[in-house]
Amino acid sequence: MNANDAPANARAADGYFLRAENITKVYSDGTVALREATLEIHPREIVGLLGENGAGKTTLTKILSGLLPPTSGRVTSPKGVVRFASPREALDFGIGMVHQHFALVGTFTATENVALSHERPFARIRLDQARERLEGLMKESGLHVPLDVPVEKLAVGEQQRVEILKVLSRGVRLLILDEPTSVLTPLEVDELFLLLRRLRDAGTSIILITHKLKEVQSVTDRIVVLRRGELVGDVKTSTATTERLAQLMVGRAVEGESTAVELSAEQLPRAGARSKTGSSGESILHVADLVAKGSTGDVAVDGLSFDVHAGEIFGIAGVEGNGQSELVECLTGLRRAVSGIATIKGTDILGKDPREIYRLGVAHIPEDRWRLGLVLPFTLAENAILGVHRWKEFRGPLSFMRWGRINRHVRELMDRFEIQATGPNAPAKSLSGGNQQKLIVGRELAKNPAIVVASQPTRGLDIGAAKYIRDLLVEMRNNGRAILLVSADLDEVLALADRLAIMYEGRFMTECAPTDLNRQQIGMLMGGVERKEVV
Amino acid sequence: MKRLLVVALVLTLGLSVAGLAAGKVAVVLDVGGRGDLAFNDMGFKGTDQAAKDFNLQMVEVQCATGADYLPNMRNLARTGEYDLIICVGFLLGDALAAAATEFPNQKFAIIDVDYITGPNIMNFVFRENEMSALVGALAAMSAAQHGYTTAGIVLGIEIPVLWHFEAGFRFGMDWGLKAYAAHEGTMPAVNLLYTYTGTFSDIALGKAASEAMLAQGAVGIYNVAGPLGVGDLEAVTEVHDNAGTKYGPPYYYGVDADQDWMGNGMHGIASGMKRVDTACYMAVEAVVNGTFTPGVTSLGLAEGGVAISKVRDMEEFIQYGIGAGQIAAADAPAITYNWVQNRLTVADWIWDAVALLEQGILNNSIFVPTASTGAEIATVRAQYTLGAP
Amino acid sequence: MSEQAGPTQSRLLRGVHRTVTGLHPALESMLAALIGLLVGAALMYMWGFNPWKAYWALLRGAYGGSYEWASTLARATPLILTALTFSVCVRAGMFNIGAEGQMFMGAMAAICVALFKMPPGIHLIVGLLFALIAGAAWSIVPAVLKITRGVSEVISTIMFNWIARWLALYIAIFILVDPSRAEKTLTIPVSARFPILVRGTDFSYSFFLAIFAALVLYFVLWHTTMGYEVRAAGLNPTAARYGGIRNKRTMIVSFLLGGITAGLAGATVVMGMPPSYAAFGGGAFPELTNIGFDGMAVAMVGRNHPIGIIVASVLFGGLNAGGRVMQFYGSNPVPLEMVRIVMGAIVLAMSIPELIRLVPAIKSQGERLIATLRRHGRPASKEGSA
Amino acid sequence: MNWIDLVSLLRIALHAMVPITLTAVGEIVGETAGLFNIGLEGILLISAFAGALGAEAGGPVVGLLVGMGVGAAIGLVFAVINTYWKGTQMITGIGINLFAMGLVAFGLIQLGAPGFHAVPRAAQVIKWKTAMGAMSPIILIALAMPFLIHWFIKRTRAGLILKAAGEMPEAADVAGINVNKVRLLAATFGAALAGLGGAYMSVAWIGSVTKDLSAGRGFIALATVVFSGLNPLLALLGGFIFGFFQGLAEWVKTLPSKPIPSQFVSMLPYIVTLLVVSGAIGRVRFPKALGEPYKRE
Repeated sequence: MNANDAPANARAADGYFLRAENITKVYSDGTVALREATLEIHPREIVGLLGENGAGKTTLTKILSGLLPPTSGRVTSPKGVVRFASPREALDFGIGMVHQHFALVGTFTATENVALSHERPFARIRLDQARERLEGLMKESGLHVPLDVPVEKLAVGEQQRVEILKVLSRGVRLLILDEPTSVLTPLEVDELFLLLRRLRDAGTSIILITHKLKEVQSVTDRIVVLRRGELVGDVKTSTATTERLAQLMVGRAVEGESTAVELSAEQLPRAGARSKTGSSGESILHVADLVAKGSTGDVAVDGLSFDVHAGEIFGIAGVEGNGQSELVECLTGLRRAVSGIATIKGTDILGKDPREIYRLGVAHIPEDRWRLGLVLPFTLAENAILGVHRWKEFRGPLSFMRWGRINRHVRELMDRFEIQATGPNAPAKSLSGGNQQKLIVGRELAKNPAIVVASQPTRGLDIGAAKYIRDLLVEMRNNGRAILLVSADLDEVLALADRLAIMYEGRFMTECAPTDLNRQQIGMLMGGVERKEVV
Repeated sequence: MKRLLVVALVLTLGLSVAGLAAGKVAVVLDVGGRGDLAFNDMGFKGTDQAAKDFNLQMVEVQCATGADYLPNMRNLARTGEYDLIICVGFLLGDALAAAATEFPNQKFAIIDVDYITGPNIMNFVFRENEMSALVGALAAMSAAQHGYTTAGIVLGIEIPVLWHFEAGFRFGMDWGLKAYAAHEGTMPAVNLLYTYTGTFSDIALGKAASEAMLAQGAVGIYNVAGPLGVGDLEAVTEVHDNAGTKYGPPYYYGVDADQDWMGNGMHGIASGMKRVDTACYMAVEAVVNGTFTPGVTSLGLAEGGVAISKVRDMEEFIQYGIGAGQIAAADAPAITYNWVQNRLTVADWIWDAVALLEQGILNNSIFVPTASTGAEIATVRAQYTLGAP
Repeated sequence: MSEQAGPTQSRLLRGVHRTVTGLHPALESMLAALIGLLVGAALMYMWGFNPWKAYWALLRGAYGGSYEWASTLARATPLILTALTFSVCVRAGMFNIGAEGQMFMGAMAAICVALFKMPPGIHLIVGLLFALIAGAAWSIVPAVLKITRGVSEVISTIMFNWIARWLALYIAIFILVDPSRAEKTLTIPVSARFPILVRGTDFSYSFFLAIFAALVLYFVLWHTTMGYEVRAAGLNPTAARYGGIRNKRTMIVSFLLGGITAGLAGATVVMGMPPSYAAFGGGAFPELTNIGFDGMAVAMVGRNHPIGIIVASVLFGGLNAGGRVMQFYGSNPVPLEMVRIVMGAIVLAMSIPELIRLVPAIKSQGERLIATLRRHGRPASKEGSA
Repeated sequence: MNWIDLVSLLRIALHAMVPITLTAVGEIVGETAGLFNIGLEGILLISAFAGALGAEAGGPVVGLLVGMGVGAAIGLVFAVINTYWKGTQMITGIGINLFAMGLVAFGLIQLGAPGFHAVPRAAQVIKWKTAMGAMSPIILIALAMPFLIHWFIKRTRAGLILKAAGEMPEAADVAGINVNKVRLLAATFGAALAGLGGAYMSVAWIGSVTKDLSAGRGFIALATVVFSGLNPLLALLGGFIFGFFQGLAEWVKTLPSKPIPSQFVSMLPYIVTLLVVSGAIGRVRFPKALGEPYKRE
């Protein structure tokens, strides 16, 4: 451990709130998520918990909030050792956590969701009382949500507020937020940070989990960095530099990048950068007046029109949940459009099923690789042919599978896309997230597609794997493919796209070159501010 | 020395004969198994009784599915230890035919089957139509006596054996109504309600069917579906309990065994007995006495193979029920008393008329039709419509 | 030190883990069987029977010799087929409880060949075709109801079992009835029967049909694109849809395959089981009843894998065949019903995943304790090194 | 059929409704919490058997209580396997059914009268005398229970917790609710109701136990649950519909004129159930986590 990063426990003497000592967590599958992590939380402070995916941030907070037991190590308070057998005990102690996936019952209203976490199971529900309390709390905290609508009908930002209200209503003294900003617009992020500061000043401790350096620097008092399950840094925010934090977090210099972890348009390698021919290529994907409904029946895609040309990356940025998923699903045959036109090289694709659309030269990197992209219990080989399993190459007479050729193909994929696995017969679930994504990307790119629809292609990947996949997309673009890139990561879109659109509530707020707008303007557009007001 | 040896030898032989059972009999039951208080239990009862009387060891073999029939017979016959294997039920017929050919030295007997020929098989069939006619006559006349408009039979699955019952009952009702008309001067209108529930095991259906019939004014329910009778009797008892009546209609008519003792003898007025036990006993007896005669034995009223229950049957079955732990010995007098009281609710001349019919059948002056095929039962139904359009 | 030991050790552990997980399914099935037998033994003991004698009789009656093996395999034959029905639908992600009804329909269709005269062999094949078509047709309705109306296949197949029972009763009593013996249907003519393989037993060539069906299904599921699609849709329907697989089609395919095997199961009973070669409407089909349900148990113990099913069917066939012997063995023989208790207990045990972990649970608790103790000792040395 | 016949038919239907409704309502409680128990058939059978024994030992009330207790005990086994041991609910249920079939048949043999056991009149629940015919008081329980459960699920905090455990166990867990415990209680309670239904069959309805007493009623109850969409009041209706059509089928079959073969009449309740289920399914929404064991990791 480096002396510079020694715990900044200046206030250690004057009473901490909670201390995690030498926490180790080994999951039942053998994954070591945490190694001997020690962390102290003081009253009235916002601690940023920084780290890459899989660094152990969530595991640590789950242990603190009673959701998981540590394999070894202990949690203490000034009064002695505390053990939480369940989240309830942690709540009773004053620790509440807002998860990345909200712990809300979708069919319940906000009031019911809040009422759920209160005492006396066999009492009549006094929703009126719960409501009263909630209204008081809303006034106090400045958080406002509709109380009588099932929360699954609320926007994501609102759901998060319900979640925070729920925890606050229990009177917590330590609030843990797991990646709270990933689903918010920049404006909503500002509001959230304001709230956090207010709560801190009122006496609450806060742990903020994030991997975004700028956020963590703007709001926290102290930053704790985790890497691969180990606590590698504990620094005061005021003394930490971005470079230092990034280095702690990554532990190595990312190839092609100097120090920064966050991508920005300036920092992305320009090698073979924007193709000058880009937008002059032929239109591969043509979309006009496309309307589609979301799962809840609301209009999710509201009359979109755009073209994606050969040799360009068309990026769609925006906060998640603004219709991007539905758009991609329409274009890949997973969802029926209500109206509009979508063609690939002139062939109508609306109403066709995925198999027919793939035949037109579409590759699809789905946003959710566990739900959509892979059949986890299947082997690497079985997953590598998902979607192309009916190709003549892999399918013999009587529809017999040509395992020999399939395995050869898989080995090629493994070589070409650097997929680390024991062999073609390794179950896909045994692969790491990065390798799983490489498998998907490799499989899709091997289709030799005319257009790649890539949805959140680097989400949840470590920096190395993310960069690898971004490079692949650029390479495909340079080879004359059309690429539709949908990403909630604004930096990624800014860095890769030749043209971009900002999506908000099913519409494009603007369609422009990445250099036309600055980040603040884009942020406002993502938050629904009209372009004419922005520019 | 030599004499001593002989004595010892004789002693050992004698001892072994006395100590061990002289032989073994097996009874193979069909998938219905024991506990129907009727057919299968009767098969068990008769064999059990014979085994006790002749000092034999008895083995009971159940079949979980139809696939077990033949293997069970083979398993038993292969041991060569059994003096007789009794197969209870027509479902075992094909299996027995095969087993009897494979094991020509093994003696078999089968109930309700008349088509298996072979030197080692006794077939027993019953003329169920004969005693069913008596029950039918009783039901029709007592319905007329008490002003009821219908009489009901709840049958199991539509099979030839059950057609015998139905045909006999139809004839009996018709005969009874005519007898009533002859006695009282007016022709009563008593219709027949009958149903094939399609099950021998869902007693709730038996109850539902009986309830439907009772609601339509049935004077009683004749159970021709083994275990379903439990549901029939429950329905009858419920009507009495609800009306606060003790004896009288509606009645329950038992089947195969004398089931009159069931429900404390309150409502079971008479049973159409099919003495499967007698047949089994006869078979064992024949083997023990060395009078085993292959072929078909048809048992009717004349042979005592079927009968309508009488006092001595009641006594026999109460004793058997006590032995099997189904009746508490202390209850026996009350059961008999109830039964007698219940029987008194039917006019004496009706009992006499039933006896007359029995006599007529016995001396062949009255012929009871039967039915073994779909066409035959259709003919009987057309002849004795009993209210059907 | 631990730095060096770590990777080697974990690689070794992983290797061991892989071997164990490879054997896991088989081991767990065996453990479940053992638990079932123990539960049965406990109950027998409770009721005053001698479990050892009973199981000894059962074991001898099931596997004691060639006659016993033949009886066991004969009993296993239809179970293999109905187990395949259940398992192929589970592989597609659905619970098809309808093997019973589909089997009834298959049996009725097979009996239809008694109406025709044909050369031997062809006659048999025609009967099998009838049966598999009827089984498939009966299974297609629940599949269609699921696709078009969203009706849970669990519910619809249960309802269809009942409807099939009544329909089969009607057919057996009024349409295909043997005019001379109304309690049973027409008898399958010799030309359409499976010949007996071992004289003096029920073991007929229909066993090979069952084995053949299991092998075919194995190849279909693991070596054809159709099977690949079925399995993908069963494991992850969303991913399957993404992969261009039409889930409705895989549902239909799996129900069809299931219906075919169930129909064949019905056919093996009426065409391959001596001596009747007919169905007994008069006894509500004692020869067919429960084969569909018992097949589900076989499928579970066989881990829904065709080869596993063949092995499991030997266990269940043996339980049934041995149970016959058990009930007349000794002076206080155990009734046949015990077999079903044992089967139920086996299936109950099978429903516990990672069953095998329950056994060493105590051991692992102990290990965890030791590990915790060791770790608590470690920080001291760390401080020392720093 | 005149109106007196109709009243009699209604009486038959009400009695037939009881085990189905009680079992279905119990299953609704379990399914609301996320556990799908296909072993209801077995629970009905075993509790009918145990209830009969209990009634003979201690009177009808004891019989009903023993039935409930045995039902609850099986529910507990089911629940333990499927909460703490993360079992496969469908398979556990099938195992329960198989086990029950064997155990009851075996138990009846051990009682000395294989296949059948009558419950003495004195040990049976006394039926009320009405102009309609004898009525079992348990009908009232079956009529009241759905309303009670409906109120419980809709209006109490425990109901809220129950729904949360089935819809989003993660949320319940975070809210400090022990999901496994809730599910355990729900499944045990649900099975206890099925146990009451089973004991009703032997102690208050038919007055005896056979090895095939349940005769598929557990499965009908499952179909009723699907039809109800987890609404106890609709389960009451569903149970009545099945009871009515089964009674009607038996009634029609007794009539002297038989225009339709009885086998087709017997299909009626199943076809009606199937039709109702396929007609009603559009608006049914089941808990998201139904059938899924809850795992924290």
